[in-house]
Amino acid sequence: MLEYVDKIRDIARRLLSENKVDVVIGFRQGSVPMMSEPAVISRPEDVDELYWDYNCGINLTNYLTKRPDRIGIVAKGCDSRNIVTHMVENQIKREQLYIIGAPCHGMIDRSRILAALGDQEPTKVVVNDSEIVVTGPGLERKFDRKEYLQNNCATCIHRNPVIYDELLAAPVEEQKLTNRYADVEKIEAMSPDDKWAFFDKMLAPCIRCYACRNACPLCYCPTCFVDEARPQWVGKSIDPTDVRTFHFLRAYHCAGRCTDCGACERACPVNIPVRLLTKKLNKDVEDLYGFEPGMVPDVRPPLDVYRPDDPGGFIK
Amino acid sequence: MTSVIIAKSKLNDFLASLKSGYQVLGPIHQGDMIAFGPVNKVEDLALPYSNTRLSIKSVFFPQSERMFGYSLDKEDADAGIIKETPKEYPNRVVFGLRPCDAKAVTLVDVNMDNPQYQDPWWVKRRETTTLIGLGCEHPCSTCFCTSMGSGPFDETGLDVLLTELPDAYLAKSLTPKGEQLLKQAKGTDAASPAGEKTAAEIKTKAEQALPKLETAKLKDKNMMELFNARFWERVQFACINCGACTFLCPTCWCFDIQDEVSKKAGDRIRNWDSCMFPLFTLHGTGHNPRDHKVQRVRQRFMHKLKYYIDKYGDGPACVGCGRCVQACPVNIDIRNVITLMNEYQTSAGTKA
Amino acid sequence: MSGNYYARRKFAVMKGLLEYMGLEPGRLQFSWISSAESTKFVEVANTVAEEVKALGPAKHFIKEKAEVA
Amino acid sequence: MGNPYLPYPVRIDEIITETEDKNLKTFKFVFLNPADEQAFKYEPGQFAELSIAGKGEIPIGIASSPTETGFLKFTVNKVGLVTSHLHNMSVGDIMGVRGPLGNWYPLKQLEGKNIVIVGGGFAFTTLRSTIVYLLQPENRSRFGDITVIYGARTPGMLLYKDELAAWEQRSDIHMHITVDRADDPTWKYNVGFVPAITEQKAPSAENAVAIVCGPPIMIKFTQPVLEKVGFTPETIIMSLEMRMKCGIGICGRCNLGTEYVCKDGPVFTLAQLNNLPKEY
Repeated sequence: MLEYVDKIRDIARRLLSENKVDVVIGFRQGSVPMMSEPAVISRPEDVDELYWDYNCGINLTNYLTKRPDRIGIVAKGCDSRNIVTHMVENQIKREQLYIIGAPCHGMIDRSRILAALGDQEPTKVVVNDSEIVVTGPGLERKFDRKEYLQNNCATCIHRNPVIYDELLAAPVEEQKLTNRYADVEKIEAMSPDDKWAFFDKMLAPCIRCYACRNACPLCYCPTCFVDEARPQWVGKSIDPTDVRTFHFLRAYHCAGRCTDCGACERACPVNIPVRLLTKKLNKDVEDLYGFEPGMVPDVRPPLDVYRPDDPGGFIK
Repeated sequence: MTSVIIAKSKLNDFLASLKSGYQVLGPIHQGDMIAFGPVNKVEDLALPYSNTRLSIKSVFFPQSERMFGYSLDKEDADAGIIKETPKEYPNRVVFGLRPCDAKAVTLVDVNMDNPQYQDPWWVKRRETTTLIGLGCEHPCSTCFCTSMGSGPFDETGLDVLLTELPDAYLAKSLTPKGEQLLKQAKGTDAASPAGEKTAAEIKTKAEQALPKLETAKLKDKNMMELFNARFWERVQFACINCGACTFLCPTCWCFDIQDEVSKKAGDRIRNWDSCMFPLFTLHGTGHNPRDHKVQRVRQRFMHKLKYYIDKYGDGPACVGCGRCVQACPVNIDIRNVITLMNEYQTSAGTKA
Repeated sequence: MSGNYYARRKFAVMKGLLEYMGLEPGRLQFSWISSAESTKFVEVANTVAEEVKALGPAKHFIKEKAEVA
Repeated sequence: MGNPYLPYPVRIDEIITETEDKNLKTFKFVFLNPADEQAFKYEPGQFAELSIAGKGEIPIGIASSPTETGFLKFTVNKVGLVTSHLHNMSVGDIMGVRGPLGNWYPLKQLEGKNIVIVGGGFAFTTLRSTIVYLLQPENRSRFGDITVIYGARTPGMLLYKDELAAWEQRSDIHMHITVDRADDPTWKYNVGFVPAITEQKAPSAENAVAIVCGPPIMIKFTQPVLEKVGFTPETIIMSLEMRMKCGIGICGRCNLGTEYVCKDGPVFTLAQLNNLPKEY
């Protein structure tokens, strides 16, 4: 995807110098391997700061919420779906945006690669179509790129932007997957006690830093339920019930809206696979209402509408 | 003070003898991460290791801690009276923490244990905990400890410093607490001059391998000019206002106090808090003096790199452990911010 | 009336997530009962009470004293 | 080692509803343990954390004066969780007070000077403490002229009405009470905003300091008036409000640059504030 870099810069330069947009939002090259920094550029002479590689897993739609200006934004498939969601939810207007669509090859999973390296530290990571080449002091390892995609990218079926003004390259071939929910199904098959124990263990490292919530473009409420004091819905300590309540409600607020962009999981500083919660909701919303979030700009989200013949077997 | 050798083959004897007088904590594997946890034998230790994901601070300052308890039962004569929660403070030793973390603890001491007020839980745990540091022969690429007044073999805050030699650890006691621990421990042998020489060489090599960030100019900058600098807008853009940096940071000490009630009794609990959260400074009236992200991001960096220096004539309140550099989801790199601040042109002096 | 339909969707996914997280099936139940259906109300209340009793005391999402240091 | 987070147990001895909107009540507390009162030595301008088991704590300026013994008084505006709960409590109820906290008005250093006190709304509490302290016979002679300008929205919103009336009768204190508007035809004092009345009364800055406490908007417009009549940033003293938790400079949230409002403040001269970030 490195070939996108020059194109992004060219487009950004053109948009800014022709005064088509006020700013361009994209990524700056990371200061450490397998990271990148969201950046906003407002002068044509600064466009060379923009960069693109396999580490642009943060969802840039997060930076659009309620912006008043005209914005050029680089968008992967998932980002573009969140832009749609933002438009549907009145967080941004289509007219304000110039969407630079990035057909995506999938982002690489930094935390899984670091875990695989044990305690060896990579100082350089080069990614090509097939391999991730990791080097560091006394370290040289190669990983199969497809095996080390972010989990959400591995099961992504919308790598191409669903909405854009310009594409950085021809659309990539979408993945044909037989089952994108194997991880969820594995949990669904457990007994209630095993499920409870599984999530107890999964959530134990949580430090309530809210990186998962804050990395999510869907989480833009002026006051989040965890911050409400009157009434206080959930305690603020790391008591396991409070931690679980937070994660349950955070996920539930994303129901019918989540594009599985993976920003939450990528942001977590203690490697909690928080997507296992949102993905269950995605699966149910797909099964029950045939809905995939962020695909069409003028369709209300599934929990904001109903059909009289919706499945209702669970109601006595 | 004194130095002894602990042969790697005798490390189990050493740890076993510590266990008779102390609870022993050390870096252990916890899922994908390395964290401080109970250690019974060498095999429990995650050695070799770079650093723990979370810093040492929770050993003295748990993320959530019960401060007080009370009854709310009207029948109870003590209803409504807030009382100290009894706690135990066993003697503990932390084996193998990194010197930057120990240095950080001394920076937090300035806040928690000052001439006017002493945080009783912090002070008690500090008194009853002995710190055996493990020098860093191979610092990470994100480490910049020597730039921040610490170093891979910094002795500040440690009671004992270990240097790993090919088949042994050279253990140097640095305080009476450390001296006593080494005296009572088993598995130690007299240090040889050759061992000490090797250790000194390892130290120099590690120090030289670390990058050097310039920080000398921070203390002479004008605080208000730095505060008003335009670069904060650029620094803050990517920030998502999560608390990852502050919670992983060994020198971030902010906390919140909450009352929690269960049936007819309750607890007053303190929890780590973060200057990244809007709620941190929100007034009851709805007014928020740090309403904007840029104000919160600036507060974090200014506190560590300017306010602390100006207030205490010490610091900065950063030890260069690099945790925030590694964990920030959006790659805001404190090293870049330090350079921006250090290079910013202001008129001299902190006061106008 | 339409509120019931909206709620049905919200409850459907909420129930799914709660049970996925380990809440025992049967602990959380929904029913549509109009103000005129007093008999149904009694029946449902009795059934739910029996089923929940059979499950025993709730142990999930119940916070007693905070489990902290 | 005392635990600085642990409140002293107190009993609510009296509750006075101060204002017509009933949002301001004065609570008089008596220490359960007499020794605690000895430990609680305070100066006008300091505050304390009012501590309610099950609800939390709230920092409130001490409205009583150290010259009044046997009790503490706090006037509390009903805004949040803790203050709302406090407003529903009754005489005889047990709660906690933690303090005294923060610095104070530097009255000892101001001996021999004329004192101008400017207050607005419910921020008059520590100013009441100050006035009671200054008027105490053995203290009064140590200070020059005392001028008070105090305003509220309406006559019914003034705090400590009986005391204000009593002070009005005295010759050793110049009272200028004002209200933004008065529908009451018997209102016999000033009508107008505090900055306007300050300008009109033009207290002399000669050998004087001004102690200003009130809502931000009042401070914003009073400050230039005071400067116009000759007060300097060094002779304008203010008290700040901030969100606080620990009250002892440890929990980290109430700083303005290097200064913790709870420990290094809440009292600052304007000169000090001019060199600090305006994050209040």
